[in-house]
Amino acid sequence: MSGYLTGVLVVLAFNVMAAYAVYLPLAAGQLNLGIAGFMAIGAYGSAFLTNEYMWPMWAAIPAGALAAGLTGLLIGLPVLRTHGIYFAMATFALGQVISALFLNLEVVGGAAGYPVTDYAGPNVVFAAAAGVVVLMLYISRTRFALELTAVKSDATVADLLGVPVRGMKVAAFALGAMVAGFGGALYAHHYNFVEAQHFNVLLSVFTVLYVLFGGTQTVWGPLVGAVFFTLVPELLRASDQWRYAVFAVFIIVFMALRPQGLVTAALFRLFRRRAPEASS
Amino acid sequence: MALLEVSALSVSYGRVAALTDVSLSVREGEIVTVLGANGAGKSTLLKAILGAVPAKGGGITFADSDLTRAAPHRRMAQGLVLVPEGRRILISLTVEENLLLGAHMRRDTVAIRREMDAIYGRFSNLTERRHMLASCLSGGEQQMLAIGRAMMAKPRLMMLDEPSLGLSPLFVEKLFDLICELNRDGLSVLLVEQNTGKALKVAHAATVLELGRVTMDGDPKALAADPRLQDAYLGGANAH
Amino acid sequence: MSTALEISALSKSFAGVQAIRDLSFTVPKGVSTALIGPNGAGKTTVFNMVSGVYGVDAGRITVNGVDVTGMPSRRRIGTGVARSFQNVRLMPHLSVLENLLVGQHVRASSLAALLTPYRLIPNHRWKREARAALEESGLGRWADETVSALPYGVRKRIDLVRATLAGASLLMLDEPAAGLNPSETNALRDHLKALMAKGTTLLVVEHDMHFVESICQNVVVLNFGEKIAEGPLSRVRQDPRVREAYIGSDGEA
Amino acid sequence: EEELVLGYMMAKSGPYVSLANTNEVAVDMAVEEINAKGGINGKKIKVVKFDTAGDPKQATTAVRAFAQDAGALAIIGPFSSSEVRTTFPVGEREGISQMSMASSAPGLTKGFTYGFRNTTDEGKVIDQVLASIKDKKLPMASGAAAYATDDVVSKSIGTGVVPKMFEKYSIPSKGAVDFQLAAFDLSPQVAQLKQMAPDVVGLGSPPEGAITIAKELKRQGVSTRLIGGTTIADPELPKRMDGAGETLTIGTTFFPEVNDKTRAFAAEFAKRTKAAGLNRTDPNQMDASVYDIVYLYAEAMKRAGTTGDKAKLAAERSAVRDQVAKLKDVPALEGAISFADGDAVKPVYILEVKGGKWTLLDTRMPN
Amino acid sequence: MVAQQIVNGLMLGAIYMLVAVAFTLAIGVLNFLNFSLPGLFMAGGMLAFGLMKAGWPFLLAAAGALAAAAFISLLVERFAYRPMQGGDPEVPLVSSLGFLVLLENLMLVQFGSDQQAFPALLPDLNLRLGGLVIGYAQLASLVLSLGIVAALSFVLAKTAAGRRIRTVAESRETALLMGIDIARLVPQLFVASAALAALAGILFAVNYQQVSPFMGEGVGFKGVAAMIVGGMGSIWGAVLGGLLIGLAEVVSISFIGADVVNITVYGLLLLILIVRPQGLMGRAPSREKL
Ligand SMILES: Nc1ncnc2c1ncn2[C@@H]1O[C@H](COP(=O)(O)OP(=O)(O)OP(=O)(O)O)[C@@H](O)[C@H]1O
Ligand SMILES: Nc1ncnc2c1ncn2[C@@H]1O[C@H](COP(=O)(O)OP(=O)(O)OP(=O)(O)O)[C@@H](O)[C@H]1O
Ligand SMILES: [Mg+2]
Ligand SMILES: [Mg+2]
Repeated sequence: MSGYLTGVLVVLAFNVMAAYAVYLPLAAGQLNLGIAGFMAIGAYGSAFLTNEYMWPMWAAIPAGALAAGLTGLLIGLPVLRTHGIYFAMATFALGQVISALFLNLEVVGGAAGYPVTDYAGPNVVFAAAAGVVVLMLYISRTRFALELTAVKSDATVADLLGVPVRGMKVAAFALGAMVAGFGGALYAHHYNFVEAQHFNVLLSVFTVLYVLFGGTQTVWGPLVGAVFFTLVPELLRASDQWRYAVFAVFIIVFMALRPQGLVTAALFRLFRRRAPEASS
Repeated sequence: MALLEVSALSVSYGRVAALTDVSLSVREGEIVTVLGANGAGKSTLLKAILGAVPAKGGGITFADSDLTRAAPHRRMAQGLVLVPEGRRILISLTVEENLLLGAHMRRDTVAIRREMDAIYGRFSNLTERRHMLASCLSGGEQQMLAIGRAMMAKPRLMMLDEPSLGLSPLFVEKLFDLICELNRDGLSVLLVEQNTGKALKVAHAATVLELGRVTMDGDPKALAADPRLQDAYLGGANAH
Repeated sequence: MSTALEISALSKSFAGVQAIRDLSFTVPKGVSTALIGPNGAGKTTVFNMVSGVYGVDAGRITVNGVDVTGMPSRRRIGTGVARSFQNVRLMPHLSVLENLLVGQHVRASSLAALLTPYRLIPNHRWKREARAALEESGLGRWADETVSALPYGVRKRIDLVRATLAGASLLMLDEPAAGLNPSETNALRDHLKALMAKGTTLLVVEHDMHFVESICQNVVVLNFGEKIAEGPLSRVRQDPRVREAYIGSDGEA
Repeated sequence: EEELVLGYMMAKSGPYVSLANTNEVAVDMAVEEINAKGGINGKKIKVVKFDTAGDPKQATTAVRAFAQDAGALAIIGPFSSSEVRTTFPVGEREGISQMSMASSAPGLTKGFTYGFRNTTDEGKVIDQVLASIKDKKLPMASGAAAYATDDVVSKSIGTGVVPKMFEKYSIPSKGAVDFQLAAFDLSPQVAQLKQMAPDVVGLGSPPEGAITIAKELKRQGVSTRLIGGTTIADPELPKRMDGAGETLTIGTTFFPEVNDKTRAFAAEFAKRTKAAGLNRTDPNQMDASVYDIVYLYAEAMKRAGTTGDKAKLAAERSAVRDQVAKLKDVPALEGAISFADGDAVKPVYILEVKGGKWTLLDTRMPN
Repeated sequence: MVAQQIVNGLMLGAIYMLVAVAFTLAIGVLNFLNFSLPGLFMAGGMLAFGLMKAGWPFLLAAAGALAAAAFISLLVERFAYRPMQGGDPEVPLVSSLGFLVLLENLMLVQFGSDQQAFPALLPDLNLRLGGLVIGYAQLASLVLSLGIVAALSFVLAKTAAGRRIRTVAESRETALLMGIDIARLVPQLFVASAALAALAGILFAVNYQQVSPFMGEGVGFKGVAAMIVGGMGSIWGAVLGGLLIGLAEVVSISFIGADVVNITVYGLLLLILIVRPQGLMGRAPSREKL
């Protein structure tokens, strides 16, 4: 594989992990605009363990993910009192606070950033992203995923049917946080450097952007969205200074044509119906 | 000359035809009822007359002006109003604001106030709750509000889509009394009802829709006696 | 005879409006009961309090011998009470079958159940059960449809099947026949009768007296949040207070 | 025919475009000049370019692409400190030199054998600024610091460099105020400075912050001398300050009015940028730095006898690296350049804003 | 000193307030979290700057910028809002953000990434009260903003037009059945909220004498925060929120330091949301009636 392709695919892998971190709570109707904060927790947490306590990477990375998940769990409880856009803004604020805290935390370098010694190569990153995708595919086949959709669709009725709405939401939020932390931890060890400024609002917002762009109705949407958002700017490299302007026009036009995202449930049904027809 | 003239109206949702060549007319001061099974296209007909769904073919004239292509607000300005299926109360507005919304095209503030008081007089349930959010109302109270709101527009022709749904038997009676009373005061009515028996009793003319087409129309007394209608729509209701 | 639902001295007011006032009645097991009364009498409010959507101001609610008065709403279905909604509330993003699967939650709520990839397992027990319930009520052909595309009458009955899949012994139905045409009403009646035959007790709010007559043995009449009459419909119907407040002069609906 | 390939990481889009989008002109200029004189060791220099948009992730992709796909001998760039932090480890693994033209955060080359910077540590720059002020007997009886907290270089200037230098020059410090990079309203900070009333304010900030603070100082009627390092060295700064910021004093590594060579460079640069339709036609220090980087690599390749033979790529890359590290007093546009611990050592020009223009106050060599 | 900082906080808050009101119009009424608003804020400032550079007098340039912002907002309505009707509420976020990215990059291409100096309209326009320095421009914009906001809130709460707007806010379809001319009302609202955002951008440029292609992001997010603190859909809530956020920012800078600004400002937001999930002046979502 060429160096260029490796570099691009690594970026894609990180974007895919971030996308699923956003997707999971979104499947239960929660728009997490603070995903970068959880990535930061995973990144700094695991880097701290490998740098200062000489933990091996294979233990430090899951530990970072766990730390992010745990934070999600603890913070999810009060934050999930809010709904809709209020929830989105609460997570947004949370992300800002977390990254501001790291920016001021001198034990991990503060504003100067935190170099990381251990290195996770491209193959590790690819494997991790594939792992996340498989996990998500699995989850999407379970009752857990079904009930998340039910909660999103009609929380009142779900509650009356006995579904623990709050539990489901907290679980989805914490799991999403964990996936984000996992991606962040790998990020730290692949790029060998973390700085709080990287984990900013725009990262969170853009991740949400490509998840919605890909579509949230099926588990494939985030993957497609991440691919689109990683590769199209590369394809537009030639257009130079107009690159991002053209890209923005792309987004607007695509969304106007496919408001529910590129991949929709209806699209899937269409394929499923076509398939047996074709085989018969 | 009829007040409302619908001629050869066709409407479709995507590729599904909901109405095909439907013609119907309502004369000034008349109550006309439209009957039909679930999904026959009754609500679609009313919405098309209001302009909330576009006509694919045919024409609509109201009070001598061709409204086939006009937007709903233009038609309402001419004196059309709809009490929609499912009430469509605005739950983030108070009861009173809902009523005032009905009069949003009018400028005669004093008359609006007076009519609103008359409506409160008629629907006492609403009076106590006038400054509460409409979300608090019971199903039936919401239906009252929807009718009150339509009256506030001071229409020439009121279209009602299943107004008795969810109302208690006593209130259904009151509702039909109200419709007749308004009609006596000069209001023309186009009524869609599940309660076929009652509707035929008050109507001056009736039209039956089946799968989006007119299959019968004419005098309600005659239709009520028609065995085909008996089987199809009066079924259980008249067996007793 | 044990009781399916016992309501005693229940009160509820909203922003100063007394919606329910010192209401008591019982629904014995196997005796399907109708709750009737004029608009705004408080019928839906009673349902909301039993299912836990609203808390009570005073009084006690017992379902199948379990006091549910202070119980969180999501746990009440576990005591055997399920409900339908005045405005049908199916989850529009899910297929019919998936809606039913959500209804099974009470009986499949362990962590293991939540994490079983049932969609990967052909003919998994849950899917089988849900399909069977649909077939039984004659709705089998709709199983894989998206809910929002279905006729109103069908949606109302799916709502019903979903409630039964929770294994409830007491079903509360809020105006089940409203908006249905005669043939749909008949189908619904048959469906309910079949459920009753299997031991389900119904508590029905309904304005169609013929419908009430055909399935309910007992009737409770509310007016302004208070009980004004109780007994078999034929007797209650003669009560002058009921006639005045609810049924009206011609005595028929 | 073989060429000597250099990779070039540009920041032509993204947050640094205004500082960086003219760099390409300077690079092309240097390469054309060298090739016109017959190239190096008889081979032409060829530059392959990659726009990183100032993004560390894209920058590592660029290094991988240069090292694995393009067969580059060395890399010009990356631009920013954030990029340096992620690309130096990659360059070290791939065994290819990089030389940054803009990153000036302290200590970035530490621990890397393939990482170089043609920039000067802000500590050394500000040291020379204060020395110059002292020489010229300008008021410096008390001082204060003002810095951006969320930028590595700015913060280290504000919290490290300035206090240390005040101590060195026995200037009593009245305190410090800080702000965020994106802050537009510095009235609270200036209100605090007004109370402190220092003679000099040590600034750790990019040009934007300097402009905002200078304007606010003027608005609140505070007069004090602002001093700073290369982070503020924008040729257009006096114009952008719109009348504020008189007596602002900074140290930088490039000034067009130093000698004939710099004047000639500035003239040619102006011609080319105008032709390319760029907004700014005055060269900034990064333009000069990147121009010199091409010459520095050329010199190193000459000394290493680099052939561009793909078969010997790895060996030639490390030879280039060894020669760069040993460069001493190479006559260049910015003055004589040497390398110590991966960072360039070169003259510092002390500039002052007078009458809405930069004027040269002093030229000094850090020791 | 403290008095000066409070004045500074209120002046800053006035800018946030206008942006917050623009957002509240968009989300409270149209249920559309319109992320093109920070872009329109920026476009207001940048275009006014560009036109003045081209020789237009200030008032004309400001009018031109407002008109351009209104036009762009109509495009947003057409391409980001209209096609999304009936979808999930978070979906239009994507294309409105697309507009933000587009606007930023267009300005970037046109003007570069530098912060540009916005000309001072009159030299040293400051009111000096004892030790206090208050910019006339700031004072004027505070008064102007409050005036606009008061008028807006009166229209929404008390007039037939306001009821129409609130009807659309609740349900477009019902609004259509009520005879509300949605095809006209919705674009009008887009124009109104764009005008507010762009006006805020122009006032920003005048007050702080600077513009840049990225100026919308920071202020935009603070504006959303202000709206949420105040309670979505509540105009006076947005005012309160804007002033609160401005004060919190300035006070924490002057008493703790700029590095904690994000912690205090967003910490405050988080805290308020946890304690009062509907914002300070927002209506608690009534438990749904079944
Ligand atoms: N928005 C829509 N999109 C697609 N099809 C629709 C839509 N609304 C109605 N239909 C279809 O059009 C046909 C007529 O529907 P309509 O609601 O007018 O019937 P109706 O006679 O009012 O029935 P009901 O008695 O149930 O109210 C039905 O087949 C229905 O499924
Ligand atoms: N959440 C609420 N807030 C305020 N008032 C309420 C609320 N819910 C119900 N009410 C009031 O309580 C009374 C009883 O309402 P309820 O919905 O129980 O009536 P109902 O008997 O079901 O009537 P219908 O037959 O019309 O559905 C009504 O007057 C209603 O306005
Ligand atoms: Mg209908
Ligand atoms: Mg009810």
